[in-house]
Formats: sequence, C-alpha cells, structure tokens
Amino acid sequence: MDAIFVFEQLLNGLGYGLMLFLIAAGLTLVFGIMDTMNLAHGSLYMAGAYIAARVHEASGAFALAVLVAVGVTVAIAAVAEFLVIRRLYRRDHLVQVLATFGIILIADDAVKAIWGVAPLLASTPAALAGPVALLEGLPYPSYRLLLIGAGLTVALGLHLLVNKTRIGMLVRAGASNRQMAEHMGVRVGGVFAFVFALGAALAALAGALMAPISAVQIGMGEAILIPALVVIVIGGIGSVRGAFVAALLVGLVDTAGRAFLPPALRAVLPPAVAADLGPALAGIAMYVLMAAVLSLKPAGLFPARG
Amino acid sequence: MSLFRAEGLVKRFGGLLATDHVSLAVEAGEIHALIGPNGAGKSTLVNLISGLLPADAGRIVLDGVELTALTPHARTRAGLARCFQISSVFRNDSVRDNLLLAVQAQAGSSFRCLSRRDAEHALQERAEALAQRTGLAEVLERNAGTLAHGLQKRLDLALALAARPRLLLLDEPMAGMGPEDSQQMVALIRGLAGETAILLIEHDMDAVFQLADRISVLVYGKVLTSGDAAHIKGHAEVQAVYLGTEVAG
Amino acid sequence: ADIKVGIALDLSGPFSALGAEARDGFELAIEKLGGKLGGQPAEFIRSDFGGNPEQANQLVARFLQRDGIHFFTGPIGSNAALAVGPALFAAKVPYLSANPGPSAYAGEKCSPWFFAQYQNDTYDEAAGKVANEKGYKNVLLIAPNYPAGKDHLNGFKRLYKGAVKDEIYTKLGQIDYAAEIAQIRAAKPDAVFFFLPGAMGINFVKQFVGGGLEDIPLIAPGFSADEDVIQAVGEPMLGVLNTAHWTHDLQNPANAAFVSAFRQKYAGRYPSVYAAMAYDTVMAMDAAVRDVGGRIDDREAVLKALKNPSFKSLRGEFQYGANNFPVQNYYLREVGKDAEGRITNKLVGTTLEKHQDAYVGACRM
Amino acid sequence: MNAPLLCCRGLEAGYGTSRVLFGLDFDIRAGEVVALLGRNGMGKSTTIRTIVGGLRPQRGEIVFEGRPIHAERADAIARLGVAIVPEGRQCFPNLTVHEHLVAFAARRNGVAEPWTPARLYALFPRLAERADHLGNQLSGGEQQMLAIARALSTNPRLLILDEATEGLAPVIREEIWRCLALLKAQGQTTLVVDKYVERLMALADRNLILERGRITWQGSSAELDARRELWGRYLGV
Amino acid sequence: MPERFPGLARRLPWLVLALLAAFPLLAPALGLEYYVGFVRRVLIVAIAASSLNFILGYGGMAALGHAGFIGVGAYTVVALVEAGVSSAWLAWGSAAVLAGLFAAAIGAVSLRTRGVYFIMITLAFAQMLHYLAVSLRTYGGDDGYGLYTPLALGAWLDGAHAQVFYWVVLAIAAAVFALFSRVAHSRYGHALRGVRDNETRMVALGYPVYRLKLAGFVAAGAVAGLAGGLLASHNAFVSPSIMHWTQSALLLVMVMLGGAGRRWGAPLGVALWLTLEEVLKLYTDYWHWPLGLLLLLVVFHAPQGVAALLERRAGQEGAR
Ligand SMILES: Nc1ncnc2c1ncn2[C@@H]1O[C@H](COP(=O)(O)OP(=O)(O)OP(=O)(O)O)[C@@H](O)[C@H]1O
Ligand SMILES: Nc1ncnc2c1ncn2[C@@H]1O[C@H](COP(=O)(O)OP(=O)(O)OP(=O)(O)O)[C@@H](O)[C@H]1O
Ligand SMILES: [Mg+2]
Ligand SMILES: [Mg+2]
Repeated sequence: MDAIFVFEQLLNGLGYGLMLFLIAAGLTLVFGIMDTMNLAHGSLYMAGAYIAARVHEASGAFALAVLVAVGVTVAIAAVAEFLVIRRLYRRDHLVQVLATFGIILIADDAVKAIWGVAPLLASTPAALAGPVALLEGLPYPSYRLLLIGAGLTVALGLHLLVNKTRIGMLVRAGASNRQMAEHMGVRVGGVFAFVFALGAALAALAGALMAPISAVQIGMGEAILIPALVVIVIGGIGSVRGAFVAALLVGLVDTAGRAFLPPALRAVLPPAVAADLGPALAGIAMYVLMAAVLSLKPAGLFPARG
Repeated sequence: MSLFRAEGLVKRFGGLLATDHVSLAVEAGEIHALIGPNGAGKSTLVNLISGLLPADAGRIVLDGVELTALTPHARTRAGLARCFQISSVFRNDSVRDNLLLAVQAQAGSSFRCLSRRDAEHALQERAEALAQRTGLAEVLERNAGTLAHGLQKRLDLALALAARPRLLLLDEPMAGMGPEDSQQMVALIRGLAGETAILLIEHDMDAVFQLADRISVLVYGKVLTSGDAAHIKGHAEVQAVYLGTEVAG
Repeated sequence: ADIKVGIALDLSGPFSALGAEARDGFELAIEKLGGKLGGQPAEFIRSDFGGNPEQANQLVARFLQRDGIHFFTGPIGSNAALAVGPALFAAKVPYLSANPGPSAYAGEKCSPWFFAQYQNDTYDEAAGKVANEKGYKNVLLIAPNYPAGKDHLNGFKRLYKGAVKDEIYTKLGQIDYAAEIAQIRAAKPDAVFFFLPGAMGINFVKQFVGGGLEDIPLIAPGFSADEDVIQAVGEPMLGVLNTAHWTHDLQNPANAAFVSAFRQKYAGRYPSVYAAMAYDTVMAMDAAVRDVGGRIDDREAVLKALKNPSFKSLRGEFQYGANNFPVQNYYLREVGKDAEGRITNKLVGTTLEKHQDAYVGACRM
Repeated sequence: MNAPLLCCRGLEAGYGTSRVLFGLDFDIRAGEVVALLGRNGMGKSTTIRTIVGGLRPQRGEIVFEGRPIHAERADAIARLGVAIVPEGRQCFPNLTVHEHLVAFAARRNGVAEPWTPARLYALFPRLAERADHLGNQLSGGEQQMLAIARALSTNPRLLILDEATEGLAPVIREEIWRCLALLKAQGQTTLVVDKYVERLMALADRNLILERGRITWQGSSAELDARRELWGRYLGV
Repeated sequence: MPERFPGLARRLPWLVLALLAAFPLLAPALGLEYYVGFVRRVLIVAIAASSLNFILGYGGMAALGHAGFIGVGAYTVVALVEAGVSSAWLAWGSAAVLAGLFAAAIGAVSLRTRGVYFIMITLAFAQMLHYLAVSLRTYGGDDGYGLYTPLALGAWLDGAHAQVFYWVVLAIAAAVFALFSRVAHSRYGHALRGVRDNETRMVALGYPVYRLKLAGFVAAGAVAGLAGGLLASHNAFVSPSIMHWTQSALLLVMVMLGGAGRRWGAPLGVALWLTLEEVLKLYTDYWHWPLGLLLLLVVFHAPQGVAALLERRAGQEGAR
C-alpha cells in the first residue's frame, strides 16, 4: 500500500463527503435552518435527476439539462409548498414526517406513471467522461472534480447565505419563533417559500449532477435521504458548518472503512473472521459514527440551537 | 453549622466566567436573597446548585450531606427544590394534575404502573392541601396554560413545595406580577419561612427588603458583599452597580 | 371453473425494474394465448407485493385461501421465493419460477412443486468458464456483502481456474465506488467479475469507466448486464461480457417470434431475460394444461406434464434434472450495438452445454 | 393636537370561547405616551396582542394612521411601524445579539435620529459585551434589554412595551425610564404596560385603567395622582 | 374518553373482542377464511404499534427504529428453532426478553438525546441490526429463514383447533392493549406524560426522568420483540426486510394515522392502513398514491389521528 494509494483514498473520501454535502445541502437548509422535516426532499432530488437525464438525452446539452431540471423542480416544489408544505411549518416534526412521507408515496407513483419503473439513461457529458491525471500515476475522474467543485461552491454559498445575509437571519428567526418574527415585520410565509424553493433547487441540482454517476430510478431519493439526514444530524441541526464537517467526516470514515478496514483486519484476524467482519463493519461505519457522536455529543458536533 | 453551603462553585461558558468561585451559605430557616446586576450569574448559580448545569469546580453540601455528585432529580429528593425564572408548569394539564404529579414524585415509586393514580385518595388530598396553601384551590380544574401569570407563578411554587424541600431556590418569583400579586406572593413566601430555608433571587427590591434575612450581592460571577438590608442599602458599590437611585435608604 | 394463476409481481420496491420486465413478458404471453391456458378459460390474478418477502407471503395466502389458484409464479427475488415456497408446496400448487433459482430449492429443500429456469449460481459458473477461455489469470471479484453475493462469487470460482486477485465486498445499496475502483486500479487484475444487482451495478459501471479503467475487461452474470442495466448506463456498458441461459438474438423460431412481438408491443425495446422467463412460464402452464386435457384438478398429472414440458421454450432445448432445475445451455453475451446503433446484448457463443447445477446431488425427492 | 395615530373602537377579543376584552374605546395620538394600567389578568397584554395582530378581534375596529388594521396580518402591521416588546421577551434563540439588532432594522422618514446598532449599544452597553452571544445564552435581564433594543431597531411609529422593565436590575430599570423619557422628548409615540405605577405616571401623558376587559377610567397623570382611591381599587397598590 | 356515551364506550371493547374471537368460527361459512390470517397479521402488527404508541404518545419518544426490536424478536425465534427449540412459549418469551435487553442497551445510549437526534440515533441502531441480519449467513442473510415446522403451543392447544394460533394472538393482543391502557392511568403513566410535556420540570420535581424513559423504552422494545416472535410464526419465515427502516417508518405512520397517545390509536391505524393496502392492491398497480393522499388528509383534517376523529363523533352523537 503506497503513499499515492493512501492519498487517492483520502481524496476519494473527501470527494464522497462533498457529494454527500451536495445531496444534504438542500435538506440542511429546509430541515436544519427552517426546522421543517421534509422527507420528500428525496423526491425533489429524484425529480432533478429524471428531468436532467431526459433533457440531456434529448438535447445533448448537459448544462441546459441541469438548468431545466432545477427550474422545473423549483416549479414543482412551489406548487407543493403552496398546497401542502406551508401548512406544515408550524406543525411538529412527526406530523411533517407523516405528510411528506405521503408526498413520497404520491411522487413515486407519479414518476412510475410518467417514466416507467426501468432506470433511466443518464450519461456523463462527453467532455468530462474520462479521467484527468492529478499526479503522476493518479488519474481522477474529471466528472468527480465537477462534483467536488459544486459541493464546495454550494457549501460556501450556503454558509454565507445563512450566516451572513439578512434573509438567513430572518429564516432563523422565523423558524425559531414565527409569531415573534411576524411581529418584527417579517413576511415569514414569503421567506419560507423562498427558502423552500431554494432547498428544492439544491435538491434538483444534486440530483442532476449525481445522475451521470448513479442509477436514475424510483427509490433513488429514499436511498440518499438517510445518509443526508445522518450528515445533518452528526453535524448538529441548523449548522451549515456542522453539516459540511460531518459530510467530510462521513465520507472519509466510509471510504477509509471500505479501503483500509478489510486489509487491516485480514492482517490481525483469522481470514474467515476477517472476511466476514471487515465488510460488515465498513457497511455500518456511517451509523456507528453517528451513534458514537450522538452518545458523546447529544446535539451533534456543532450544536446550533441551545 | 449552616444548613447549606456552596463552596468555590465555578462555571464557564466558553470564554465567559459566569460563576467565579462562589461560596455561599444559607442557614436553617433563613431567607437569603441573592441580588445583582443582570447577567451577574444568579440564575447560573441556581442552576449549578440544583444540578441543571454541571459545575466546572466546587461542591455543595446540604445538611452535612455532599450533593455535588448527585443528579438533579436526586438533589430534589435530598431536599433541594427550585422554581424557575420563567414559570415552568405542565401547560396542557389541569392545575390538579400538575399538583398530583408533584405530590406523586414526593410519594415515591413512580414506577407503580397497574393501579389508577387518580383513585389514590392520599395523593388527591395532598394535592388539594397544597392548592389550598398556595391559593390555587379555586382554579384546580383549570388548564395551567390558561392561568393568569401570577397564578402560574404560584403553581410553579406549589410544584416546588410538593417536594417538602429543606432549601427552596426561588428564581424571580415576583417577576411579571402586579403589586397586588406581589404582595400575596411575599406573604406566601414569608409563610414558608418556618419549614424551609430559601435562597431568593429577585429584582423587586421592595419584596427583597421585606423578606430577606440576609442579602448577598453577586457581581460578575463573584460575591461582592453579604449582609442585612441596612448594610446593603448603605453599600456604595452596591448602589453604583445595582440599586441606583431607586432605593435610597 | 376457470384455471386460476396467481402472479406476484415486483412493481415497487428493490426489484421493480425487473418486475416490470417480467410483467411485460407475462402480458405478452397472456395476450398471445387469448387469456386461455391449454384452450381453457383462465384467470390471471396479478398483484404487486412491493418486493417484500413478508408481503409476498401474505399475498400467497390470499391466492391460496381466497382465490384457490392452480399455478403460481412471479417474484423476482430469491428471498420472496424462499418465503412463499413452503405454503405453496404444502397446498400442492405448482410454483413455476419466473426468475430465482435459490440453491436451497435446488438442493436440500427441493420440492417436486417447484420448477426453476436456472440455478442462481449457474450464470456465475458460466462466467468463470468464460474467464478461463479468455485466458484471464488474475480476476478480481466484487459483490455486495450478503450471503447471495458470496454465493455468486463462489459460483464463479467453481469453474474458474485462474487466481483470484482479490474479493471485494461492498455494502448493500452503495452509491459511491471510488474506493473500490482505486483498489482495482492498484491491484491491476486481468479482468473484473462483478455481481452487483440493480442500482449498484449501474452506479459501479458508470464510475468504473469514468475512473479510466475501461481497459480492464468486465465480466458479469447476466442479471448484472441485462437490458435494464444497459439502457440505464449506455455507452460505458459496451464490451461487458456476461452469461445467461437465454439472449434475444438466440436463433430459434419461438424466440424470433417472441422478440419481434415484444419489440412491436413495447416501442422497439429488446426484451430482457426476465421478460423471456415470464413468457416461458406462461407457455409452460399452457402446455401442461393442454397435456392433461384440462383436468387441472388432477395435481399429480399436472405435475407430470410440467416435468416433461411439451412447449417450445424461448431458450431452445432443455430438460429438468432430478431437482426440477433445468439442464440447459448457457451463453456468452457481449454488450455491443445492433444494426440501428442501439446498445444491447449480442450473442457470442455457447459457454456451457447441457449444464446442470451443483446442488442437485443434495436433493432427495 | 394631531389626529390620533391609533384608534380603537368597540374592541372585543378573547381566547377561544372566553371573552377577555369587552368593547374598548381609546386613542393614542402621535407623540403621546399612554400607560395601560390594571391588575394582573385584566387584559392588558390581550389588548396589546390584539393591536399588533397577534390576536384577531372578535368585534370592533383598530385604525392606525387612518387605515384599518384589525384584519391585517401581524407582519403587515409591524411594517406599518408598530413595534412590540412582548411579555416574556421572546428573543430568538438562534440569532446573535447583533443579528437581533440588524435583521429587522427599518428606516422611516420623519425619524430625526434613527436607532442604529451603535446607538443601541450605547444605550445598553451590556449588549455590546454580548454581541456574539445567541439569544438563549443571555441572562433574563439581558434578554429584556435585547427585546427593547430589537423593537427600537425598527424605528417604530408606535412603540408598545409590555412589562419591559420586568426582570431588570434597579439601575437598568432607571436607565429604561430615562430612555423612554428621552424617546418621548424625541416625539416617540408609546404605549406602555408596567407594574411600577409611579414611574409610569411620571412618564405618561395619559393613563388608561383596564378592569375586567373594560376601560373604567382614563385621564392625565396629574388626575390619576390626585385620585389615590383608584389605585387601591383598580391597581392593587 | 367519550364519557358522554358511557354505556357504549365501556361495552364497545368487549363487543369488538367478542367479534374478533368468533371470527375464525364464522369465517368458513362466510367464505372469509383467508381473512383470518389477515386479521391475525393485523393483530400482531397492532401489538407492535401499541408499544410504539406507548413510548411515542405517552412518553414523547419518537423512535424510528422500532422495527429493529421486531427483528430482534423474530430472529430470536429463528435462532431458537435453529438450535432445536420447539416450544412456542419459550421462543416468544425469549423474543420479548432479548428484545427488551437490546432495547435497554440501545435506549441507554439513545435516551441521552432528544427530538430529531433521538429519531436518528434509534434509526442508526436499527440499521445496524438490519445489516447484521443481512450478513448472518446461518440464518439465511438477505434470503431469510423459513420456519418449516410450526412451533408447539403445548399438548392440548395444538390439537384443539386449526385456529388456536389466532386465538393466542388475539389473547396476547388484548392483554397487551389492556395493559398499556391501564398503565396510562397509573402513576407511571402520568409520570411518563409529564416527561413528554416538560422534562426539565420533571427533573426538578425529583423524578428519575432518564430511568422513567428507559423503563418505557425497554417495555416497548420487549413488546415489539414479542410481536416480532409472533410475526415469525405467522409468516413461518423471517428475513431482514422486517427491520428495514421503512418498516419502522411505516409503524410510526400507522400509529400517527390512528392517533398517537390515543387509546385506540394504534390498532385503528394498523387496521386502516393494512386493510387499505390489501384492498388497493387488488385493483391497481398504482396503490401507493392513495395512501399518500390519505396521510395528507389525516394531517390536515384529523391531526390527532383517526381515533380522535371517531371519539369526537361519538362525543357529538352522545350530546345530541
Ligand atoms: N448557555 C449559556 N451559554 C453562554 N453564556 C451563558 C449561558 N447561560 C448564561 N450565560 C451567560 O452567563 C451570564 C450569567 O447569566 P445568568 O443567567 O446566570 O444571569 P443572572 O444573574 O441570572 O441575570 P438576570 O438577573 O438578568 O436573570 C450571562 O452573561 C449570560 O449571558
Ligand atoms: N393564551 C390564552 N388562552 C386563554 N386565556 C388566556 C390566554 N392568555 C391570557 N388569557 C386570559 O385572559 C385574561 C387576560 O390576560 P392578559 O394576559 O391580557 O392580562 P394582563 O392584564 O396582561 O395581566 P398580566 O399582568 O398578568 O400580564 C386572563 O384571565 C388570562 O387568564
Ligand atoms: Mg436570571
Ligand atoms: Mg400581561
């Protein structure tokens, strides 16, 4: 195991972490900051992926596909916000879970009716299809670099939006005490609608960008929902910085678990045991990490609310 | 020996030293007032004593028994009850249910799980007696959340009393009360003096001077001075940092 | 009374894409037979069970107790097959599998009432043979970390003669394969054999090629490189070698008719092995009913007819072994382009002839 | 004098089926400081809640600067220039002190010397020391200061204080009274509820006494001072 | 409780119980034999849901890992069968005990957190259990494990009637239900609700809050484990999918659909959801969205759940 290999795996870990952050970003905004548990975030992610895949396939233009996916998803989200979500902001988390679970059920059937159940073709834009050599002997998929860039950009943008802008303050105020925020003149309904749309845009962006390297199919939203929630919770709900750090941490732990744990165990344990234990541990690394973090810090790494 | 002693209590919030090696004693039967500017660390001190916040250093002793290592609920059982700065009651339950819950805690065995609690006459009687004492008898069946502020405060106090404390920690019991309610609360607290020692935090100086046997002044997490009302009123520094001109002798 | 067929479909849940393929196959066959079996009026009772074995169980109870079915078929997953088997066998209802052939049913827990189309490991065995034939000396194996994953890798190793470079077990439902791809690059194997069903396979192949490893040949059992996966991955699938007991360009009249009817009905799409098996299943029922002259209630006679099928299977000639698992040919397919430029599997040749599964010896029936 | 800034006519309000206010009629003129007095539970906070749109009146109307606002939403009323220091402070737990002071800041014409964070920090130096603390990391009194400063940051036309000196140390209380007097001098229209009747009287132009949801007396501070019997009867002093 | 309709309110549970008890005897005549099995499943799931309702509705603990305990119970039965045990009572009893032990360990860690953190940490533990089951080769891993011979209930019960298992399940369900209803009004039940409403205050009152919660969590885990054991027997099959996180979510959904913290919430929610699932699947492949719509309807028009809706109805009628 040479240095380059270790370095490559670290890079993979960071890359996966940033991917996770990209996926979790919209959820951080809506759930973390706005305090609204939207399980249907996964459905918006799915919508973004499906639309991008179809548009890309039809037009051949990836950037256009991403834009259309974001636009259409935001429009869908706006309708959902108007019909359902805005009545949920004031309700407790469990009720939000219930209602948005309902939306998932509806969304999955809708996608099935429109596109069928077979996974959709989503290809990598030709320009980014191959690897680039980062170092001598270290090719790296160029599309992943795009994802990493997107993850970093979104992280920075979100951090600034939430912590440095007035709208960020108004969202936080509205989320923690809506009535008082209204007494301070905040159009909480409008602010929330805007933020929800932004969250949907981020979900769609993540879906569109992840489509070329993952399966575009029904259920893809639910599959990423859990890791995204894990990231937010480990980081501490309400903290963009926390979500970012947690995403990198999960990415690194998960990747390291898969890359180094099985060989390490093989070195110290009998082969039969090691062969069973290694992958099993790697598989639950994310959950072990979360349980460990929460049992030491019950409100996550960067508790934002007291 | 004092009934209660806190020794060298320390609490840091990040860089802020909210409680700076505070030592304090409360004698049996005494009403000991704790005053000081906003943010001086009074509520923090009460939280440290009641165990809601873990102390960074220091120890507390009640009646010769060291409580430092006990969990908050165990401290209550050992005789240390408290009220809250913002009254903390069960808003969706009736006053009766609030009181029942409180007397039930004192009666022990909260794990009893097969007999109907509401059929336990002893509990009902104790709850009603408590309501009588604290002037809540008329509103027994009202929902606690709909009570007027003063009554909620009183309920908060009643809940603490149910534990039959040796030392009662009161964090601004008069807050938000009009003069009339304040007077009633003062009378109520004075009536308790015989059965429990009281550590009282209050910004209503009229009430403090009426009630307190001894007053300690906390400033920036440190005890500035301790003494009776006359001593405090005459203390120049206390006047400057806390009393101002409002209470001039 | 009508002949009743219970079809448990995977239209939601983990196997929904495959379930939909199977449904299309069933429908085409039912349409072709005009809704009859062996000329007798028949009722096909279909219901989704969401890919959940417990729900499959519930559904089968309904089929048996409420509907009184005469045949059962449908589930895609081995787990569902294993869950519903005992009730069906006890009720003496023939279960014609439209996909899974779990090793338990091939061996120890074999039953005269269960008819398989292949045994789960046979595809891998064929793939192992392909690796030998291609001269790969160092193959790296990758599969999800669960017993079925290990079974498939064992299947591969059964006939593969070269060295195993490494075995990588990934977690179920994994999204990111960068770490594994780095390991593969570092290991420099002659080829990679992967068993990653569904979304996992799609993710893996996309990222494998994106990672610049397209020079390392990929070998897979047929279900990891069937039409559903190919259509979802596109170009990166080109050149993937895979093995199955059937392919759409297999030359026989029944198959040619099936494929053209299927493509006509479903917008030019090529059928996958799931559609073909579903179609074959209904045809097998049809033949059995005809062979017993419609005396559907004579269970033993039906069983005998099923055991000696008289229909023309899409896969050509086959026979059932002692465990009701077929003895048949397995083919090598390679993902390529058809005349219209559509990416699809193409038949390369026969890998295993008249092959029987490895578990038949354990079956006492 | 000026036309009334705020005008309440026949205001009735309550919670659920229980009525708390029974037909309130009163005006607040621009530049005036009005004290709302009454014992606990008489409906002072309810009146305030109804004015700022936290509670829909069951009957009656509220007119602010000539436009009816009783059907408006709370945020719209706030943007018209009504700011409240609510009972119980209600600082935002996840906003820092400084954010409280900039997030809702509004400028309004006609305000000679608008409140800026700098001026507010000068008013409450304690808040400057805590500028980076979150709302829920403050002591009770600090929260109270913050609530006042937050209301002032909107440079309101009508400032409403519900027990704003509650929980404050005597020196700070003094400070608040001084500050309110200063605001009054600048022409700030204010509606105040407080338990320190004497201090309130010194400040207020007019006093309203609320008794079981009805205004039973109103008049100038001098008049109230003269009628001590009212104090015992309606104020519990 | 709708006291205004005292007669019916008191008699209704007995009526329902009698109907359920008689059902297997009537079913053959009505051609509803299949539904005996269906009702049996509803009852078993209702047992699990009741236990979740207990900690969620009364204790405010929103556990998203309850299916994990069902799984522990089911796999306990599997392990005992594999080891040669054939007594149902022993197997189910062990299922409850083992699940209770797991709940104690998991609860001890999880109960240090609150709110969403609690939801997520319970989910994490359930996921770990799920992955563990998936990788357990001895018990079939992902393929599951078939229980080919039914467990023995004891000499005279086994031969008595084909539906003895149904009655056993019914009796257990009724007992569990009665027990939870009773506990709700006991000292412990009141204390638990106090913790739900105002935990800080409960601490200050001198309640051992953590232990109170843990006790509830363990009891609920044990009952869920019992349900898991019964489910194993019911299906004659166990696979890791019974502890997939969506199963935990569904359990929460069913409880809230029925009405969390309501006496009748859990059984109503379970019966309604499973029946709809069963019926919708008969008619369409698109059977998810009507359920989704139902959830939205409940959230907006019966926020306290269907049970509350019915109680209100009953109350109104009584008043009329
Ligand atoms: N959780 C916390 N995190 C950070 N700082 C805190 C926290 N709680 C309190 N503080 C700070 O500690 C100091 C002491 O607060 P405390 O509440 O004890 O004051 P107090 O004396 O009760 O004041 P008041 O009379 O205004 O209620 C304050 O400056 C406050 O800002
Ligand atoms: N949210 C509520 N729900 C029901 N009743 C309420 C509510 N808030 C207040 N009340 C009742 O309305 C009446 C008036 O309350 P209000 O708070 O307006 O009185 P107040 O004059 O402000 O008294 P205080 O000095 O205690 O603040 C009281 O009897 C109170 O019990
Ligand atoms: Mg304080
Ligand atoms: Mg008030």
